[in-house]
Amino acid sequence: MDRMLTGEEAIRSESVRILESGMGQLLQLPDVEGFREWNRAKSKEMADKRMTEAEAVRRFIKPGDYIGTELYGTVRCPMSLIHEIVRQGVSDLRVAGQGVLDLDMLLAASLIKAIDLTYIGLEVHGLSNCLRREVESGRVESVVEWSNAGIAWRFKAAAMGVPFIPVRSMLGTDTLKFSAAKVIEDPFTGIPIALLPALILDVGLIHVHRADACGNAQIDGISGFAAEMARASKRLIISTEEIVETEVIRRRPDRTIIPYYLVDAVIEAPFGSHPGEMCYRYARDEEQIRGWVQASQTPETAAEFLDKYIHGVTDHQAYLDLFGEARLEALKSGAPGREA
Amino acid sequence: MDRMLTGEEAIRSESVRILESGMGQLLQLPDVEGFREWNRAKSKEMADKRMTEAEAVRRFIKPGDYIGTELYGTVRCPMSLIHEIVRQGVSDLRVAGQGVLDLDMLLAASLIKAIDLTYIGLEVHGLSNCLRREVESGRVESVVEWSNAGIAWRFKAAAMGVPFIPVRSMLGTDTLKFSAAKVIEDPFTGIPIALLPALILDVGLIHVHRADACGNAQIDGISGFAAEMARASKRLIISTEEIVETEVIRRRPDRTIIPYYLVDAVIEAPFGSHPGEMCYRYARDEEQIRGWVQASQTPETAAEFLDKYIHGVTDHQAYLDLFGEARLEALKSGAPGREA
Amino acid sequence: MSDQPEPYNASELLICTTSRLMEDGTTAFIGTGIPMLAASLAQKMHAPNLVTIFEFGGTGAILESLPLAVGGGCTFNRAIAASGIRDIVETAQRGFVEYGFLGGAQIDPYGDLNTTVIGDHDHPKVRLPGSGGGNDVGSNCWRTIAIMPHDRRRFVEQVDFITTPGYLTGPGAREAAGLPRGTGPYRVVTTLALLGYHSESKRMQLLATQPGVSVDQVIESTGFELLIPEQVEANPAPCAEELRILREEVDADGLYI
Amino acid sequence: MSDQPEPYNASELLICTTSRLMEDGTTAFIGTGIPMLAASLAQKMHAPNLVTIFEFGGTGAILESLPLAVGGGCTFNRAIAASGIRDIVETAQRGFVEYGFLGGAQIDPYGDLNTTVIGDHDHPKVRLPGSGGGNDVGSNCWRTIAIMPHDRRRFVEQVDFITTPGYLTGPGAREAAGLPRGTGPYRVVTTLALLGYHSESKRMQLLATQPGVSVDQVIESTGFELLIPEQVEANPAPCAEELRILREEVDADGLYI
Repeated sequence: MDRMLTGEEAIRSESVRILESGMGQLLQLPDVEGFREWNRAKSKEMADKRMTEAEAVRRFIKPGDYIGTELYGTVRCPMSLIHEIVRQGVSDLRVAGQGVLDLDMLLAASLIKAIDLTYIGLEVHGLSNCLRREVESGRVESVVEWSNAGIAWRFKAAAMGVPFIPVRSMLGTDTLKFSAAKVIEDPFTGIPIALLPALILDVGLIHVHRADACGNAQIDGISGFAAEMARASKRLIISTEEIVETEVIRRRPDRTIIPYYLVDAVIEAPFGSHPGEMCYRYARDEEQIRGWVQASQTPETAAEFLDKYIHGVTDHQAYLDLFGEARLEALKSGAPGREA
Repeated sequence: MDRMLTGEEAIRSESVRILESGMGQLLQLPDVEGFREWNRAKSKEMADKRMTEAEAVRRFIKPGDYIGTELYGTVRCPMSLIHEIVRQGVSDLRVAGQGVLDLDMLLAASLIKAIDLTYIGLEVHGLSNCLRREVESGRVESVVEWSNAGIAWRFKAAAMGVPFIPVRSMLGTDTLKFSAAKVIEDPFTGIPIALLPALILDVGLIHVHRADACGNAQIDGISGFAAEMARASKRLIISTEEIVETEVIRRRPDRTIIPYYLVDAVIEAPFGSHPGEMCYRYARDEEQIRGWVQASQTPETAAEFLDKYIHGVTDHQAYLDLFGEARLEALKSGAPGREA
Repeated sequence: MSDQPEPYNASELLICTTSRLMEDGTTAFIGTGIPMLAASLAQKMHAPNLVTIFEFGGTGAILESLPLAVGGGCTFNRAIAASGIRDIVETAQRGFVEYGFLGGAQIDPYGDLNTTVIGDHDHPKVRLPGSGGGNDVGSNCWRTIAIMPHDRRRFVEQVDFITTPGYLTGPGAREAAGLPRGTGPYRVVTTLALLGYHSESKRMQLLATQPGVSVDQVIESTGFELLIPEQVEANPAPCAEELRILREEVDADGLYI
Repeated sequence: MSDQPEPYNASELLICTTSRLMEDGTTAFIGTGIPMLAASLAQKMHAPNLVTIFEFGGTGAILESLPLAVGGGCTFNRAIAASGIRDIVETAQRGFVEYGFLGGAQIDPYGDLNTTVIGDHDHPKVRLPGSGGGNDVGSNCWRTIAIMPHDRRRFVEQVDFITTPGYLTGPGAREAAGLPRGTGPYRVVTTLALLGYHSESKRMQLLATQPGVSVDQVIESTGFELLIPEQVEANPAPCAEELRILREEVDADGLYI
């Protein structure tokens, strides 16, 4: 009965207490009104948005932008776009991570200034040396802490068009203390609830199984936080294993996770997640990943790796050519297909 | 700049103002802790849960329960379950509506005591006479107002396991004043935000395209608010056009909207949405709907209708027999199928 | 073709007037009935890139047949996405939906709409259906367009219940309530007139009369003081091409017209 | 078969000890590595109805191969549902997930875990990966099980940073912070011992020693005062059947063991 009495008291009260405010920096303001204006101005035309990685990065990502990648570890990560950002050296980026190889590359190239961080590491291969170097040296100026779901929920708040979302993660911890979340007393039941501020991205990067030229995109298997992040991005760059006719989308509209009007650029990028995996399409290239794990251990070897695989090639196709048909085919046969 | 200064002020403050509290009754408490305990105790076994409508209603719906149906108007509405509730005369129900034929039948049978109401009417056929009679007479004791999305969001809050969800609908209106929502000053930006309390159902009723015997369920086409309501229900009764092998589910896990562990009963109910439609399966039976629109005009004719189509038949199959194969086949051919 | 304008009924007039308000290349939140027919007509006349958004999940459908229910199969026929109600309303909430269409039993000078009760809420004279998606549309779409029969019982000084927000009590009231900035009522389409709102006072004003209707008739059929600008346009009648498409293509089965 | 117990390595010991904690017919939030192997082993040994839940969307997969990534295809191999991260963590948040498995660089007597920094947050000596899903699991699952190498640098009186909540500062602290009632750390599986928490004080206590390990060894390897009950069990060694399944079926390719 106790808790419900507290609820009754809460109902009669005229304010709710803020129990705690995280002291982490709010790297991007939850400006839902500005986001509305932006979304209103976006073209709603079903135009052909196909372009190269180079054009998309040049047109849509500026130094200092707040960007995000959608992925699950090394899986379905937009690596061909990440490579191009490194190639063009877009600097002073602020990022949301969850990240494995993607953010590691950006860190290796010293392109990141601030991080809303949940996890940056190499999964089974251990700590990220690049994260260590960039953060411990102070080159990354601001690190704000969140949980994995916390970042996804923050995207969801932006996707909903509201400035915050209530959750029960992060309470009582230093993770909250070093975040920009707030804790209030729930006005209905009296229990403490964490409010996470909406996270609106300047640019979102998502790799998908198939999309049409306008950006209507579908993903097979688990969908991570693609739906939320797509809807939280002011500009959205989609790379896709395959471009399909719009009619393919129209036959299965219930498979569409990202409608075209969210999308600014569509890049055809087979093996776009390499060396990570893409379910039903290809397995991860463990040899290449181990290569990076080794190379990332010192700044010098990391730079050599970037020189060889990014700066040394002009584009994604040239990158793939470094590996050759046979190896790529082997990765394909390593992934179980999808039964009809 | 003004608004962001307000935001800065908000950041420094130690409480947030409650700007308004709806004076509608909270028909069901947003007891997220009790809901957690309930969900913990639910069996996680992949057991065969097939049963008849009669058994499901008898076992899982008690007088006074708070129930909800998922649907879009007359579309994909769990009518065979509604008929059985009327047949068994489960009384004093509290309901969430959005409702067309479903809630109309329960109102016609005077089984409803309180409503969290967003829309009860007959769509193109106009006002609900049953709603008018039951509410204007005071037989429905409490009517609390919400918007359509408001109810879906309230389910979403319950599905998230949090006591409320922030939205920008309902502000400034009598809809809010006669709801149980609250308005607070957002602690991040200072703008007013409506908080809708989580809505946890005692029993949810959802009709789907296919499910296995354990309750893993898939829906084709739009999915309304099925995902949210399924996750907001303490007990969940699924009726399905078709029972499939679990292997069918396992081949396309990304199509599953309702995982089995949410489900208490699975009822095989072909034409379970009749006289409403089921996309890709059958069209709506406009003749029968017009029959109800006519019959519902007076208590006497409404009672005759219930006698004929509900009390006069033993179960859903006997109900379908009233219409005959030919008519049902015609409804099937009236719905465009789904291309492979 | 004769010089005589083709005859049309009240529904056809409302549909054609509404249709002309729908711009190409923008998004519209579509309810069943008149908005659906107007959108279909607009797509075939001047707005092939009008993106239709239906409350229960259909986006970008090709409007080949007409639904009798808000979630009918035609609302996502060959659509580019079929999701659910939250996805749709959240899309509106974050500013993606330009137009929303509404109806109501009562409307006041600020465009506030009542679809909840006539009389007192707890002891109503007439219990109406409730908000439905109306409040969500009126709160979150940029520009809302009401479609109403025009008489003094419906156009009232004060609605019995504000179900869906117009400009509420006047200038600044929406923003003060927390509703998204820059949103609000835009037009009212009736059988007698096309109406808008004064940019400062936010009160309803006459923009154009429907064919054969006088300004006085509009004033007399309105239960509150209507702003009458110096210039009142005469709304052109539905043209032959609009009526042909409407009757032969949009609603060939005569479900609505 | 000889009477000599079969030899096994540290990973195999951790996997088998963890596996035995997994009850049949319940749900477990599974990370890559040891929890995944333990779940697969449990399904084959005593818990065929253990429902595996992976953070990025896989529910009820048949664990036929082992993932190197948290969202690898095998995490939803023949699963009953493949959704996304919010659906999974919200499922935990509303109480559906019984067990969660965690690791960390440091753990304190109340089971609080650090995976964020060694040293000061803003000027760290070692920057660790961050919370990942750890905080979500530790906040929302009913019973969390930590799996750790056992030494004094890891078992510390005070962690440098509470990434993931254990019992925080002691009895009542989780509830006061607003964390779901009745949740908290349940077991710690190490190479030296199986540990639990005192029901009143919420401090870590020894439950059983691993084969060949003495109570004193455990005490010496722990950087804080460990509660030692009257009765300390001896944890049985991995049995031949467990090791056979682990080596021949669960991780036939030797990815982890």
